[in-house]
Amino acid sequence: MSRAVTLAWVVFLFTLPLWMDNLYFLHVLIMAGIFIVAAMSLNLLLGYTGQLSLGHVAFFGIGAYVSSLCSLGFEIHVFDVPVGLAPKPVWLSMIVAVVFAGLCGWMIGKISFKVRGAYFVIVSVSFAEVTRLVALNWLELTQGPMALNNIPFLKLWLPGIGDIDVLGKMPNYYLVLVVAVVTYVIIRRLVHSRAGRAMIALRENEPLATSVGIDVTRFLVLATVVSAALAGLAGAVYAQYVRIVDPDVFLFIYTVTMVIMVVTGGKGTLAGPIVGGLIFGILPELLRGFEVQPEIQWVVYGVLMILIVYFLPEGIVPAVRDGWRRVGGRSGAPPAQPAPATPAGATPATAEASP
Amino acid sequence: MSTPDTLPAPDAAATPAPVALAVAGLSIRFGGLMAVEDMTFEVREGEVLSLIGPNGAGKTSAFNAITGYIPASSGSITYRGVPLTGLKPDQIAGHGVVRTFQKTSVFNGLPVLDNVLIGLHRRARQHPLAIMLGLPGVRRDEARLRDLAWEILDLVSLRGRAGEVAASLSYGELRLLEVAIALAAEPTLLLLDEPVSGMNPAETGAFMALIARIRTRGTTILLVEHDMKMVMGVSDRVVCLNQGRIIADGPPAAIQRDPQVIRAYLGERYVRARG
Amino acid sequence: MDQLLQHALNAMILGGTYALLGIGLTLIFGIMRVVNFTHGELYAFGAYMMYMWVMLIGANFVVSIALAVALGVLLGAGIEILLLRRLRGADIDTTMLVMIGAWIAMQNTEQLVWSGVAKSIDSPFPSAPLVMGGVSVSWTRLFVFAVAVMLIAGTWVLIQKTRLGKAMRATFQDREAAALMGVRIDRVHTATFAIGSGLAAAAGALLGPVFVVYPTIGDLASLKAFAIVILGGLGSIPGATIGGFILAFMEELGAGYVSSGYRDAMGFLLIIVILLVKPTGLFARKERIG
Amino acid sequence: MHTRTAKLALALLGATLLAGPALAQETIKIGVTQPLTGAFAASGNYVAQGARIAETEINAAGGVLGKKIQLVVEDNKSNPTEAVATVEKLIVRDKVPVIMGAWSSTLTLAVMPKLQEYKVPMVVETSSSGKITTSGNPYIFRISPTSEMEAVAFKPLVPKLAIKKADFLNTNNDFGIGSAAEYSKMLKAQGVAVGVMETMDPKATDFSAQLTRIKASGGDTLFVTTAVEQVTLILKQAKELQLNTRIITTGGSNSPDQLIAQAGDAANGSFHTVFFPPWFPEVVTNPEPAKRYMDEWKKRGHEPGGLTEGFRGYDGIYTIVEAIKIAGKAEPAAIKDALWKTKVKGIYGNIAFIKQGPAGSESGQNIPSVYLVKIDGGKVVKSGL
Repeated sequence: MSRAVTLAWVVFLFTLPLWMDNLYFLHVLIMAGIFIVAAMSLNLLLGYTGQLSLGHVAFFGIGAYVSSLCSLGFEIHVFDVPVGLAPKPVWLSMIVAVVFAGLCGWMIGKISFKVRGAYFVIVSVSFAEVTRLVALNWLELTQGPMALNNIPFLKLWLPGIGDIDVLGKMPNYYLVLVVAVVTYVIIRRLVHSRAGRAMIALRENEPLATSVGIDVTRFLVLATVVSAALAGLAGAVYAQYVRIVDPDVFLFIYTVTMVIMVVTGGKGTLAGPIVGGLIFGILPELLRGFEVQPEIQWVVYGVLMILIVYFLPEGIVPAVRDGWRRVGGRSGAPPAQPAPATPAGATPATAEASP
Repeated sequence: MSTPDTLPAPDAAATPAPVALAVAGLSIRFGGLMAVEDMTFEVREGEVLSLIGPNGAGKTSAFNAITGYIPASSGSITYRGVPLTGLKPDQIAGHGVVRTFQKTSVFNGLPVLDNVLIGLHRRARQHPLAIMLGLPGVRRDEARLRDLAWEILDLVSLRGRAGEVAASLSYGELRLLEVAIALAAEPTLLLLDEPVSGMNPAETGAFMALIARIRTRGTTILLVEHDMKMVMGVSDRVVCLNQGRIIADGPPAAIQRDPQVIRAYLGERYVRARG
Repeated sequence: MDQLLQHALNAMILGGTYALLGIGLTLIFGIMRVVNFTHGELYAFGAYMMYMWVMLIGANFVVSIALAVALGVLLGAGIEILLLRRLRGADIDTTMLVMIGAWIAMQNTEQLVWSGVAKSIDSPFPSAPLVMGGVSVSWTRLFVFAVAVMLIAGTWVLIQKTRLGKAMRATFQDREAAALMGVRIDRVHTATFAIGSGLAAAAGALLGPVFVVYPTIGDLASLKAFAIVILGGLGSIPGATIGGFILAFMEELGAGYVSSGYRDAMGFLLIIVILLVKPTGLFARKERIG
Repeated sequence: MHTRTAKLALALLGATLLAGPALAQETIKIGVTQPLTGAFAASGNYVAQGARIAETEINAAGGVLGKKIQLVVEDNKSNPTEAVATVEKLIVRDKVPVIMGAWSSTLTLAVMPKLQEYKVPMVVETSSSGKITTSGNPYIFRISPTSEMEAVAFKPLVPKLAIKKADFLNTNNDFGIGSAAEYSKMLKAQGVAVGVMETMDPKATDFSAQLTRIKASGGDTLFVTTAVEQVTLILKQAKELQLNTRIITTGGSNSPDQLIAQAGDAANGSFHTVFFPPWFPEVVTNPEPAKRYMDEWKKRGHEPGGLTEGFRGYDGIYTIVEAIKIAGKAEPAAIKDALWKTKVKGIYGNIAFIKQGPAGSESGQNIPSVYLVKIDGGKVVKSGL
């Protein structure tokens, strides 16, 4: 049953551009899809390991910049010695971007898990801000506020189809869809494995986790690396789609957008970021019909976020699932995935405090 | 039931087995407070050794130092010839030394089966890249782990609750689950910190039977416990601590008769436990 | 030499307001363990209130500052009672998410009310600066510095000498023990958040006339306040004060002699380095507040 | 994915699809992308206000091709990526056949590839970077002057002002860097020494470090290129630091009235290049539209300081509507061709486009007038040069 619906859902998504001629809506879906990939990657850290990383946009932006710079080529001067890179094919640039973002994740993970809690949050925010300021000020490399423009688009060769220019809405839609499915599968596999269980264990009860031989740092770093690499992938896809990147891609507000998507949908659930991403990716377009100013939209988001923490602390997905189980849709069967009954770190005190 | 352990279960602790864990001159200081002072004892392969002593005697501190949760101020801790001092808890677990906690500690939000699967961490053979690529070896390994998990749940009689969220278990069941998680980590030395405190007599009885089953697997057990019926019932040897120092060391029968132990600690409590 | 002196003077004056921001946040963070993302919005709120009173209503400059601070205190108390009280005892992530929500809502409300166009606030002081040899400083900035120093001193006295301050210090040390001793934790928390917010609003009200006011000024203010708190150590008022000045000096000298573009990066680099080298901050005495 | 989740998401998607496109309208839509928020918000809003005045006037006069025009104004938030998004929206969602925008050079440069992708022409009302019309984008028609034109127009004033050593302070974007490059080139050719060239982030508000260095450089003239928000702060902070050099702002987005209002006597003695001097409208080529625009601006209660900026939007819309009239239909290709033939008696002067850039894919460039004014005693006066 569940499998059939998933299949129908996938078929629906894959055939959508064939019968949907509203290009703008496709554009909205592409952007939502890119953010969903980023949100899924954040969920690995935020939802599964329970580390509130508020610098996640740094990896997204690094992915976008590295991929753009590789595909555009650049020349910089290190102590007056020119160092340059000739333009590389976009597919290669995107791979470089993923690897580079992963490396940054490894580095940040290695150094920043020395501190936890509030301090970790602040380190992660600071890291994102530093990357933004570098992108803003290293004019020679990044063009600063002038942005990297005219970023080449992806050219692919597919068996049976031949060469494809990933330009315009339809090819990009499929690119994003494939990337999203791949991301989903990778995270799903990870979560249902030894590594994912170790991450969840750290979130649920760190002393107990270490007592059975789980190496805290190793799995936090692993989560950060995978999460950063996937966010970098989202950034690279983003760059080749919008074909312009400027330092504002590192703005804190984008991290917040991802966090809202994850928290609303349900952190630590596989479907949470997708549901959250669809809601917050498409909602603005629905609200547009009512001539709502963007500021009001954001005020609504902010209030919504507070309300969700109070009344739906687990997010929509677990709430819907529990509601379903309660009315008897399913009884007895354990959840197919190790989804937490409480959000990361939520102590019973939270539940008591919620009205 | 197959166990990977090769050591035979000792029949009565009469035959001297080789030393498994050696604690020598262990001292633990918190600021100005001496929690443990110059503690020396040994645990032999395959035996059940109980640490007893009044509250604040330093039992849990010793536990924490052995398993790497707090640093020892001085002294040495050696397991099967490997010095454990300075190692992190997960590394110590890697040497087969696994503990439970005094305050009930499970993965509350997760199903019982998943709790045990997490405990099986050390037995899993899955490389991160293989996981993400979805290699068949990972799937086979997962199936193997699930079989192991069911086996352990059978051992602690929690098979029927496998799908329940841990938080919904009864107190006695939670304490069994804790042991199941620890057992999953394949200990050769299992440290149990007051496992039956708060249990009713029937639950305690069941737990004593469980310990008997565990030791047939060849697992050495170091027990901290207040319940004297349990201590006297399952231990091969008892070490009594008072104010951070060892005041007696011997088989249960001898400890029961030791005047120092009776005076310092045991007398009144033991009488009550019997009554 | 004049150039260095001028940079140093600029840093001194900026440092005073940074210290205000930092002290406000260190109290909240230290006593309540709330990572307060609305801190910068209170800074912006103070600046906009200043704009409203001075430019729209035409109130006296000094009175306007007092009004802006008072309104900041009220708003802070309101946020605490409305949003945080019911989350008492919740973990740090939960309160942080609520504060992020509040931050977004507040910033966009500001944008809605005041539009995205930057506002400037007139100062009543003569625009001719005070010249001392090769260096000069405007009267407005001198005034700002003086008020900042007064507010810092006032906060110090409040924490050290009053009953409320004693209760705050007790709560910082050990919340349970303080509650057992009869300290009303709810009140302490409300007061702490209100005072911290008032100080942030004061910083905004003081710097508003020096720079310009626009809806997102709070973002950098928040982040800089975090840098100062980490620099000075949790809950330490002298630490936050010194931290504020250190940050200002680093920014000013970095901008003057390295590159003005990386001015704002100084704080973040500082955070990262300090947390890696000495996570408790430079001046932390974990056991006490004050 | 879970069944419920999937259903929920499907329902959401369905709802969005049903929301559907708006009904076809009997108006001709003209897209406008301007920075209504962010670093350039003041200028962007003025341009949009000027455009609205033109919209009202044109519709009052019966519109064009028998239809009313309708401006679709999108906020590009002073950010290049957002600017691209607004153009995407305007073309794909609102199906506008022509666009006016995007104020800052960086924003304009950012959207140019999109224009080429969708083959939609854009009238550029403010941007000054030379790159815009020389990069071979045939969909660009610029009515504002380039930095180079401005620098050339300024050349005769160099000896009159007796500039010996000049310093620069400009935003680190295409507008600022382009302007500083053109002016310094021109000045060097005139034998003027160039001291320090300082840059700033378009969002920065504290320039004490840069100004302290400029003071140490000891030039007699400081050329400042940025939008009015930063100019205000720079004038104030320069005064605080006793920086006594002559300050000249370039780029025409300096709104001298606003400077007087917000910087007070710190603005006295500064020079400003503007492309429309509302203080002496009699000097412009076409005083009639200038007067009409100024009257309406006043009537609507807009900021007087915005007059030097708002006319750009006013002229831009008139230029577009004239092109639509010549094209005879509101279609991108026809409008693009018509723009080459368009002649408008505007406030910028007699607007017409000459070809710039690589042969075969030239962009259109207008040649407007440049004025230099001075603020003296709290009033804007002719520079007297």
